[in-house]
Amino acid sequence: MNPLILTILLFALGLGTTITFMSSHWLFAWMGLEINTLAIIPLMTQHHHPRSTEAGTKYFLAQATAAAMLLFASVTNAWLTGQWDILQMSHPLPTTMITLALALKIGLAPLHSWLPEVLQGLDLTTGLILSTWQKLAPFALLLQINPTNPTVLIMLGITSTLVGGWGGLNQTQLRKILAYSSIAHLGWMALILPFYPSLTLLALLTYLIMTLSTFLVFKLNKATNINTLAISWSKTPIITTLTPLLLLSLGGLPPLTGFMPKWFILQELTKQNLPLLATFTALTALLSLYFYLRLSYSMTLTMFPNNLMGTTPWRFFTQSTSLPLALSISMAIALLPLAPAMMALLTP
Amino acid sequence: MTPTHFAFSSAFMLGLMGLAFHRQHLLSALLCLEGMMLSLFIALSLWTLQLDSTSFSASPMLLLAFSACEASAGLALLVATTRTHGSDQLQNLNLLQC
Amino acid sequence: MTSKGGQGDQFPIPGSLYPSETVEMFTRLSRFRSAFPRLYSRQPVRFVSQSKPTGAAGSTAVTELHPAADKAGHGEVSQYVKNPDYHGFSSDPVVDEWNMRVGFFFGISVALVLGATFIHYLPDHGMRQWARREAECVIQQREKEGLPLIEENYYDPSKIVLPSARNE
Amino acid sequence: MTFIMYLLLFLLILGLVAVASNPSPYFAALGLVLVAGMGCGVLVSHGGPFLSLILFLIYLGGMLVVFAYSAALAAEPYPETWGSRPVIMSVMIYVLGVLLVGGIFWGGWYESSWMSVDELMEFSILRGDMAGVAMMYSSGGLMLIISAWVLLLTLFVVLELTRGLNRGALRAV
Amino acid sequence: MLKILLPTLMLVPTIWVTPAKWLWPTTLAHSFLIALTSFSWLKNFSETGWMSLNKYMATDALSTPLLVLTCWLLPLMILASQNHTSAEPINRQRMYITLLTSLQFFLILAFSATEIIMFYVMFEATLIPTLIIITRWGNQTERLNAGTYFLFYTLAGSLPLLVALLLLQNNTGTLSLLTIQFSDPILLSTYADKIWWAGCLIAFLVKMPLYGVHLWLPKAHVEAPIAGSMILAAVLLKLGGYGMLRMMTVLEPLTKELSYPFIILALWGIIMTGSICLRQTDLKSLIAYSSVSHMGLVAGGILIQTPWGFTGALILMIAHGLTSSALFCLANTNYERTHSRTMILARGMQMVLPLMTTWWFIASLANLALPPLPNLMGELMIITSLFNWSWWTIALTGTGTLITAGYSLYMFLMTQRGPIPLHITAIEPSHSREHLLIFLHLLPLLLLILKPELIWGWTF
Amino acid sequence: MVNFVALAREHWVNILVPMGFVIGWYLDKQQDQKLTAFRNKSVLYSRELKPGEEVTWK
Repeated sequence: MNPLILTILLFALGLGTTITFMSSHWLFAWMGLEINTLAIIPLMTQHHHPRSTEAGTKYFLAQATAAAMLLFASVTNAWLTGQWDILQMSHPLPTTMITLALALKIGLAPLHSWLPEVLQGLDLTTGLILSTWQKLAPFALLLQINPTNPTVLIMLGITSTLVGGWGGLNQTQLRKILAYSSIAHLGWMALILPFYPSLTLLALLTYLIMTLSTFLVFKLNKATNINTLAISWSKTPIITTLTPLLLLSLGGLPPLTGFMPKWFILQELTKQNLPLLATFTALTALLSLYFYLRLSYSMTLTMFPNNLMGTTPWRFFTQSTSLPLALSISMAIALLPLAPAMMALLTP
Repeated sequence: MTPTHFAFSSAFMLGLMGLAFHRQHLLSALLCLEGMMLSLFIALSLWTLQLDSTSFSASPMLLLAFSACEASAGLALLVATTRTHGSDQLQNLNLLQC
Repeated sequence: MTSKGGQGDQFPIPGSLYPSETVEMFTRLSRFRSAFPRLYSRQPVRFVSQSKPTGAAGSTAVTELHPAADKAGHGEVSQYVKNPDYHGFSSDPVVDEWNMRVGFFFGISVALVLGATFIHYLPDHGMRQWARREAECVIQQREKEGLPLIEENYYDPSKIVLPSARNE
Repeated sequence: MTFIMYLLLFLLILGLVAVASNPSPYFAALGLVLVAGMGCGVLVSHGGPFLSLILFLIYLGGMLVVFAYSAALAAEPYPETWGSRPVIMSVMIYVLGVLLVGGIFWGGWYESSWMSVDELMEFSILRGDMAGVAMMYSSGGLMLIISAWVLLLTLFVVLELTRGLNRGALRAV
Repeated sequence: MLKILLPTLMLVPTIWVTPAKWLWPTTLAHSFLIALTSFSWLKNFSETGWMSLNKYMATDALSTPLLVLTCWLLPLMILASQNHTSAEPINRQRMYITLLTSLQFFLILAFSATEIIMFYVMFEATLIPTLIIITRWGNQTERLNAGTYFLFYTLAGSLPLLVALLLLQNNTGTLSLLTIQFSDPILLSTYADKIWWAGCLIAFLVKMPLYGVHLWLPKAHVEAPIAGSMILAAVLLKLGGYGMLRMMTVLEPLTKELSYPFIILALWGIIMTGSICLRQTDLKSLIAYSSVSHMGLVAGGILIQTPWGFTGALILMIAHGLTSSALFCLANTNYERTHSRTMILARGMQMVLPLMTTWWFIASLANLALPPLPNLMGELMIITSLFNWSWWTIALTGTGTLITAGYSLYMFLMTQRGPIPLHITAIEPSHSREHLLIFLHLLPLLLLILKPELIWGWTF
Repeated sequence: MVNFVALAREHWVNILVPMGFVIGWYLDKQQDQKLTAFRNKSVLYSRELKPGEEVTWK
């Protein structure tokens, strides 16, 4: 791709999210989302491979539908209450519709089916953008509407954690696994959204960090399925050693960063007198943990029949800069002791 | 709920259902999407006209501009998928299924 | 169903260089071949004291999952042949000796002996003996004086200085 | 007037039914033309001739032509018309569904809602929607810039998407 | 507190910068020094029971013995795993010792936490190093299965615990171990409270493990490398017992009735797992099941909630920690020579390794609780308190003791006596390292006879 | 002398763990002072300071 066009597209990608962040008017927010969608499609299909084109088409259909639904909901809101302001949503019907539209946009179950397929068709860089940056704008909107009735979000959240855990169990493709992991994490965020939006932000932040480092690791290893992971230790031994920790952090095992949002979310849910929901959600996390564990098994914890000094296919001398990787991995593993600071940062 | 409100709401919903349930041609999906955008355009214009709001009457045109962009991007994707998959049948887009 | 990243990750099969009739055979052979570099590259590192490398090579190929098993027993030369004073620590006699000394010194002389001494001469654990002795003395004294064994005011109330209202 | 409005709205919905019932795109595009035409009518009768004109010129004249052209390229030997069985089934279902929902909401309708609000300005030349367009050009600077930027972006997007000389020409299937 | 914790942390850089040649002696020496320093915790003369306080950590009479046991286990693990890792690249050896050290670090934090949530976090934190040790350094491919079982049994038990703890925090406003026993007793009457009670205990009962949820333990023990088996048997199981002892004060009024099924299950488990041991062919599996049996006794002693029960549980935990760890080491010495855990394939060891037989003898006797040993003291205290609760328990505990004696002798006779099979005639003599290792297990056990108040716990 | 330098180069790492002990001991001490500082303030424990004695909570 021409670097000039790439620059323009990346700029538009940033612009779209920024517009959505800035806007207080639904039309303007919708415009930001549209710009975002338009800008990422050429990035997705830049290889003109059948798979990437297909992913682009599916993504386009899902996002355009979601955006149209969003706008329809806000028009309905305008017809019903005469209000275009994002923060002043009062009627339950448009609020619910907007919630559903945004759920479709970020891929919350049961509106999730596009996400694994689309992510599977992308290269890892675009996949990284899709599963991190593209979530920001919809979440900015989700955080601003305050739904009067938490049921929709709770149902979406529970279904997502369940589907995200369940769907990833049978996968061998890393990007699909990451997509399901994304669904599960988004479920946690949606679950806590009606009760404590700051925790949604916290969960989003930690999810972004962890996903960033996971994608960077896979990119470094050029790995897109589990089998490729199995020989990654002959390429970058240290990263391979750290990756199980990273994956278990995604799974939310205690001393790692991924435990922090889960802990706080469970605490808030018990505070809201929903211990059964909290227990159920906590147990669904085990489902996702299983496939993370499987990844770590094949990546690090089993010795592939291949020796370090023996038939190493090749050695990577990484040309890429490893500073982001180092930073994000260390953040994704060891941020738990900083939990109070992060909460202080994110609580308004 | 006024008849106009009902009309564009049901028009939008029909477009959405057509998009969701019938998946044969990519072009049909795009047409349904266009139908949705059209009903949105009508809705927005009618809202503006009924309130006689001057400052809002620009919004349908912005909407139209964006929906034109969307339509052209959709058609470009149609071209791209037709090139790679051989036809615009949506059931051909099955390379990424589980 | 499909993988995108399949290309390029395949290990190049050396058999494919040969004419097509023999390709299949050589592909099959190449699976064995991939084991060989592993074997001879491993020799200088691990089997220093080994006298029969070929026999050991066969066993490593089979027991890939037991690296430790290659080392001792099963037709291999034991460490004792090279170093009769083998202590089980290291194949290098000097390190072995030192390691043994360190282990015994720190384990027994320092940790056990010093530790046991320390624990033995600890001040009364949990003040239990003191409490016992104290209680017996107090009881004897009170019995001698004819007082009841315990009084209502265990502490003398006049000795307890309560904070006055001014300090509150 | 009321009758015409009902007719327009009914045809609007019917056109969407025609699109959504998934005939071959050839006919769906026709349905969309119907919808756009009815939309123009509705807008005019609500007192928005300028927006109606925009819809007619830009949407019908610009975009739908492209769509119709694309639909015409998709030459099927046996296209599904509204007469074929699955399509007529879905048409029935959709119409029934619309009637059902309409029946539910029937009660609260009132006739006067047809009249456009600015009845007295019916013959005025300076209409609200035109003034709004003028405002868009005079004071809606950021919006204009963004819209223009999006159109430019779309140009790049389309070029980038349809690039790829090694994939051959557009195929006629 | 920090004077142990910081050296443990500094052990990690030491491991990575030591010259490869001196890696094992250096870590061994330093870990012994740390263990020696940890004896200073045994100096206990505080009136409140809490010692070496700082903001997050403290020790009291209950946690001190377990802490010292943890610190003592690290050098022993280093000593034990020296042989089987020696074929690996040096960096993997370093990684291995680092994992063991991190395990000690987490365990110290877990046992000395003053906040139940901190205990919980560290309780879970020990899972990761243990998982890696089991699945990375285990021997068979079944180790992956074992790792999965290990992780998922524990987590499925402990995630409800987290929610239960958070509920407790909502109700009482604190989770500090220093003050929670002084907080107002919670009114517990509804069904939800009973579920909460179960949620508070099940995590620990899985970790103990209670009979019925014990399936992960034999797998993990059998598949783990020697250091993993040692730390698992010696300390990690005791996390469950420790947690239960701590939680019992909070759960007060409900435990009286609700604990019946668990006590019965624990006692029944003693007999069942003992019987499994009697027909076991796999040496490590036998020792693992014997652990389950002993832990059933500990669980019974804790659930009965008498001072004697608590004390007996603590004594038995410490004694069993040393004993079973020693037994695993002995099993490993056999395994390293015969490459088989099957007892029938490695009989008659007395003929070839006579001195080892002495160690086997002492360890077996310790396992079956020979009179002066602390094992007996613990078992007797628990059995007595159970008997005081209900006379019928003596049938179960008595049979259990009998079976314990039976399988301990069975294990000893199977491995040591009888004719020596022909295929293991060319066996290596035992190393000084192994003698040292077993000696360092058994001597503390013997010395504890002389000063048992160190492991008596709270109640005296 | 050279021998000593070589020895130091090879075994300097042994200083790390004792260093950790010393630092930990020092920090423990600090912590103790901090946690017992209340004694000087509380009415129950307070007493006349001896001449030259310092309060710990300064």
